[in-house]
Amino acid sequence: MSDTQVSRYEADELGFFGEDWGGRFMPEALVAALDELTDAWRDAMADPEFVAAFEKICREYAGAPSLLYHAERLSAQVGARVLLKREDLNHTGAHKIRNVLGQALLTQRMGKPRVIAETGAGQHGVASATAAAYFGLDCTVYMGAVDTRRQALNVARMHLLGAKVIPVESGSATLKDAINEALRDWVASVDQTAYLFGTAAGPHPFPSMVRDFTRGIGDEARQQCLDQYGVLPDAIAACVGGGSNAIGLFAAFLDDDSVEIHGFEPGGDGVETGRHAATIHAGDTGVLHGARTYVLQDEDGQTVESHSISAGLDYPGVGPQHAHLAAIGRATYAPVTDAQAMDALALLSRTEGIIPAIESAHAIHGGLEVARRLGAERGPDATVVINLSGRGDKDMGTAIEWFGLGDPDKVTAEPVGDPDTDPRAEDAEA
Amino acid sequence: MSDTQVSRYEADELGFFGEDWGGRFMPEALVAALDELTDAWRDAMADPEFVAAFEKICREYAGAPSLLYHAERLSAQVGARVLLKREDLNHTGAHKIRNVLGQALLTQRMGKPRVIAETGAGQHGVASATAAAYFGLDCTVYMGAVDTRRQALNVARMHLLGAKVIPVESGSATLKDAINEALRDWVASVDQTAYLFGTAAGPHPFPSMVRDFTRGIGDEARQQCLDQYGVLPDAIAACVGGGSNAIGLFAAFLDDDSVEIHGFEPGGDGVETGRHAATIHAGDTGVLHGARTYVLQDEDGQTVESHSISAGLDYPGVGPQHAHLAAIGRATYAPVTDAQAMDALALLSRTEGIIPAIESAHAIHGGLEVARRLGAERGPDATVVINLSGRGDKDMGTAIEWFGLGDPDKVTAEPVGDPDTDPRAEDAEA
Amino acid sequence: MSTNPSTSTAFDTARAEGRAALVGYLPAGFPSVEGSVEAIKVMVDAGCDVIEIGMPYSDPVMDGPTIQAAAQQALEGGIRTTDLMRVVEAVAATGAPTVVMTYWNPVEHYGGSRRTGRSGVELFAADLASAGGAGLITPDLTPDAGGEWIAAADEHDLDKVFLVAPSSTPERIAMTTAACRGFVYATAVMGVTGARTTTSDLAAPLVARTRETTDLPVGVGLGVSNGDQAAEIASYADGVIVGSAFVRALLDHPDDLPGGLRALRALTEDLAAGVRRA
Amino acid sequence: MSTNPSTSTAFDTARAEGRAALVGYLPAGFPSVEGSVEAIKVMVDAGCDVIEIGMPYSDPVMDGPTIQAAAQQALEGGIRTTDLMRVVEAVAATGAPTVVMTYWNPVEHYGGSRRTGRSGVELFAADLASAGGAGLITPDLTPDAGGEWIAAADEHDLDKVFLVAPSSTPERIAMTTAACRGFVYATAVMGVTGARTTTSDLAAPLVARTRETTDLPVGVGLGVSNGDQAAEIASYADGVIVGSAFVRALLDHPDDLPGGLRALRALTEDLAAGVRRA
Ligand SMILES: Cc1ncc(COP(=O)(O)O)c(C=O)c1O
Ligand SMILES: Cc1ncc(COP(=O)(O)O)c(C=O)c1O
Repeated sequence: MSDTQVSRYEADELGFFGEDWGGRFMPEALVAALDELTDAWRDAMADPEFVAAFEKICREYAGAPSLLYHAERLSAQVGARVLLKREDLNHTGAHKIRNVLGQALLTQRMGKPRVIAETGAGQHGVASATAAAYFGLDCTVYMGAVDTRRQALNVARMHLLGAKVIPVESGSATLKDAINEALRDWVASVDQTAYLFGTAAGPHPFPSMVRDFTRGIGDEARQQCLDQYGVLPDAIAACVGGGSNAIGLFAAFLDDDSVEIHGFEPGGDGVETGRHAATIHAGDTGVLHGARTYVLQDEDGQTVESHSISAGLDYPGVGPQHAHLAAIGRATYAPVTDAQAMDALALLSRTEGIIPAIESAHAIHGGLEVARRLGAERGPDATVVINLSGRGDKDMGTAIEWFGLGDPDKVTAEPVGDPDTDPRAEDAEA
Repeated sequence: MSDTQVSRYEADELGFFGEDWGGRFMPEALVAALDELTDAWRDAMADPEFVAAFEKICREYAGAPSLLYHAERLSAQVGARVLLKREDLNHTGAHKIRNVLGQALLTQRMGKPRVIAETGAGQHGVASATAAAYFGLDCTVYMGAVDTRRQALNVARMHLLGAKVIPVESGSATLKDAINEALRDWVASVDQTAYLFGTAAGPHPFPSMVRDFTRGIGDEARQQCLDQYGVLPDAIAACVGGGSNAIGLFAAFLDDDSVEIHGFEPGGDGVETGRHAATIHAGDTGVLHGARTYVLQDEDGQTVESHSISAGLDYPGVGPQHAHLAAIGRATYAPVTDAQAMDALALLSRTEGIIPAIESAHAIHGGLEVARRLGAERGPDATVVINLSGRGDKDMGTAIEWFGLGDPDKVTAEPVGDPDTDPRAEDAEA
Repeated sequence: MSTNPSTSTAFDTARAEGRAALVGYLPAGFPSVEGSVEAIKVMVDAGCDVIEIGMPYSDPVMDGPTIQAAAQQALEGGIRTTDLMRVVEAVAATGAPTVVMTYWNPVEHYGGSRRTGRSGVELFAADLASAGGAGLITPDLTPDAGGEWIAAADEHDLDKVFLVAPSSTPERIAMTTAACRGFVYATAVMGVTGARTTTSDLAAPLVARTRETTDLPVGVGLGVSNGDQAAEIASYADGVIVGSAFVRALLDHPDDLPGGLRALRALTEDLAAGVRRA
Repeated sequence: MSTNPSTSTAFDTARAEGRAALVGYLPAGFPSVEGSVEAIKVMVDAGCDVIEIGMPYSDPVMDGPTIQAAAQQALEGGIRTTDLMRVVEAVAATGAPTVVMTYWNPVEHYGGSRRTGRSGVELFAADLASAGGAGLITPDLTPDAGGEWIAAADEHDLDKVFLVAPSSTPERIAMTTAACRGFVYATAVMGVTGARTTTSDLAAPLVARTRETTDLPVGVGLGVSNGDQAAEIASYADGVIVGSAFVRALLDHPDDLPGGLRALRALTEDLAAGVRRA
């Protein structure tokens, strides 16, 4: 991290990637706070002590470096070497812990006693509450009231971790309303408060800062791949919601021109149905939550609702650096439907004994397609690194519904969700 | 593991620890299978290739060595150095993965294509299904029908992982009935089938074999403590259900006479109420599931129901090596009540940002008591290693009920379960 | 090139009368498109010197719950940006200088997809000017990110009202006021919109710091809900900006527009008296 | 020193008649303590040569669902080990050699806590002998783990019936039969108790292997449900052991003991004819 170089992939002083993407479309009242944060972040990243402290926490508390795991049975199936970056083994079960530990450490360095965060399904809220508990910071999490009801387990987790959870009743009472409410809190409390943003989106410096805190994913994977196999991967793949796990993986490989970079967006019911969250693939340029990027919006620029089976990908915007990478062709972004993702979830579970987060299952599906193609082109040594951004425990409710397990009184004696067939075609009672 | 020595703590040829504990009280029909297993296990443990393969899987798939984490805020609170062995960061979230990977690897070595397992709340079933998926083995899990209904999420996990789950309707339709049913399956299918037993109990060789597969916990912790602090711990602590995580920790320290060894048993509502599962502390000697050990039983030797808030500790028997260690005074076993464990769960969550399994919370409570005493006696360098055997995600439903979170429609804006007060005394709506 | 009066003319008039200007805000389409026109006409009639018409937006990070509720009602009623232009046209026809206040994306996206290559900003400026609008308040666009808007506004002779805040550095205040036309919008509290019972003691120093950098009039928002507060602000500012209190007057009379309009008129008169009392 | 007849006497009698012995099993306390006595008396009366009385146990790893259901019913009815002794006494009084079949823990724990230092095993043997019991079948105790029991049984002149299985090695069969008294119990299928429609082809070779090591009679369980199967087994074994089928006869007549007893009698007669048909 300390040797991050300013490259053509870095944002400029105003936070624009490639002049067009990102920036800071924010109320003047927050500019001082964002400037202060920008300075603190720049300063911290240039301070070997901070970088060392961050790396130490990641290592001793969060479990970094996460394993780069050779999925041998999957590899055999697709005819290429499939390596999974096991972020699911991190403390709290996803890549997100890296980001919040970085931001909380920075908060401590800035001398602020309080953090706030927005959360959708609750993953980032739980991660923020965890980091706040770790650093002894006061923590308030904004969460749409609809989500607090849907995700009572995560609310309970945050409460146990000592955080306040404020149900947001305004708007659609979901993630974007929680973001709005958190920003409002921040405007009124910047002196004492840091806003732990949950993904590599939002106004400058968040997209760059979050990337810096998650780029351990890619830095580790790149080194592990070289150490273990003596080569760089032919391709890397990640799912893209706001884009933090993806940019965390991608960052280390941007200058490696031989490495294909693939982001997989939530295709929901299929992009053609309009019920999806494939922002880059099917969205339009616009400004959302402080950055110019791709946005799902109507003709008037009003944000429209996104749809994905995966709560963590269900966001109508995307981090601006991804918009830039897509625009210049350095990375490609393609949609993966709900059905494809759930098939991949069943496949990975049954083949490797790893139940991935549904978010990550999007990357598994897309990454395996890439692996199949590269294996055919280059042979079985073709190497694809897929970011397994999180574990699937949180998604079992959805899996039960999807695979038709249904009534727990009628448990079946047979496995379900055979990856070789359409899982929904099967009778759960079979 | 390869340098496990035959010591006075090892079982004899018939599987007895200290002549009295353990053994093999099993139908003759299973003796050949148990003998075969004993031979295969002895042979495997003496084979450097097997040991290396096991260590490789633990390292590359399960995430071993798990961290030995210095909990600084807890340490400050109790006045001694508290080190947590982070088995919660293992793949599938508990120490149990070590055991099933070891047994599944042995199954593969024995050329059997099928494994069976019993499970209570589902943790060992999920672990077994995981190991079976990893090794491509056929897997059938027996689970009490009452439990399949209570633990539909874990049933779904097993199904996703490709296992069959057979609800057992007989008896009380819970864990012990599942064990009975699995043993019956095994009697009828030994040629093709290995029985992956879930804890360090049961007939010889299971108590010794499971210990060998979990003793990485202690071997790692001992080395990590020496490497990181230059000393052996003053005390070690673990929770004791069947005893696999505890014996896995203890094994490495048995010959270190300076190291106090503490097992914490589920005290339920309090041993004096009779509603508990503190088998060693309050049970009586007897034979259960093939071994002579401490058993919760009535005057006629009929097993009585155990009670614990923690499903994983809710077992009326205990591994025979623990009975032996207790009998000779090498280890002490004390009960921790439901309330004490839940307080410890809240305390660890809030203080370190780690939500432990309720099982492990028993060890946290007990271990902190030991740390407080040793800190007072020997000063703040007194070192206590507590095994954090698993993560608490699976226990959020119980935590919600316990701390009175109740109706998700009425989420509170305040944290709950303040560890400084009786959590149940608080109003969740406050 | 628009020939619409700049809002500064209204401030000049007020200044000539030895008082502060009253600036009133209401979202377009609330309680309906026609209702908002009617309501704003009442506000003009009862003493507002300058009108801000809000464009409801799906993600209003700066709005408090009152204004957000109104905007959401308007969105649910199907308000479109073209409706905004109709409201502007109707209000501007009264002669009161009329500015639009909007989050940035609807402007950038005006007229449809940017992927087509057209600039929404230029088109928005043109349509706003021809509707009779005086200019634009941009709560989430600062001058350093506002190059395209500044160019379009200059092209169409529109007011550019940027915000200053208590947390703004002197450099930023200078940079911001240098880019403003019409007036400068001083956000008086570190927080969101919403009626408060006492005004902020951050406001007066902010106005003073702003005046050091510009001769433009300085309007002060947020949080004014009655004539006394208006009088207090009028003692040091050139304009008193009121929004949530007007919205509340209408929200308090659901399904009773006449009642809402009566309350609105009474409130406007109280505030107008306030700005004259200082 | 007990003076109760060893089960071997019944096998001797049968052998003298040129047939196999019929060994019948029922759990004590099923359907009630009195009911089990009545039922077993019917079995003796209708042709059982040897009686096995099961002690219901909370964790019956060897039992199939039929016997487990009966045992559970007995446990729910409150059966105690002292009741078992009462049943033994009543059955032994008929003159039929009567053995107990029980999992090990109730024996080891007989008479209360071992923490008191008393040996439950010794006490159990003494009480069994004085109740007229002939001995004990121990499904989960093998001779190599049975030292204490062997000593107590020898002390009280009781039969020690250990099990051999198709998977047993020759060495283990020899070791087991050497420790047996009364008869040897050959478990005929690799599996659990429960009536089956055809008998196992594992049984005959097991009996042959067992006979190579001992002169004791060899009884064959499990899975016999009718006279034809009994006849088949009787063609190569010294005794035919029947359990689940008897239990099922009673289970099939819930709350109708007379009906159950009639069925039991008919089944016993069919089986008794079977062992005479070989
Ligand atoms: C496991 C996991 N992966 C991915 C995401 C998507 O976020 P991002 O695109 O910022 O990585 C989430 C968000 O909740 C997540 O939980
Ligand atoms: C996390 C955890 N710890 C401990 C236990 C108790 O088992 P044992 O005593 O065998 O370690 C369990 C059992 O489910 C468990 O899940």
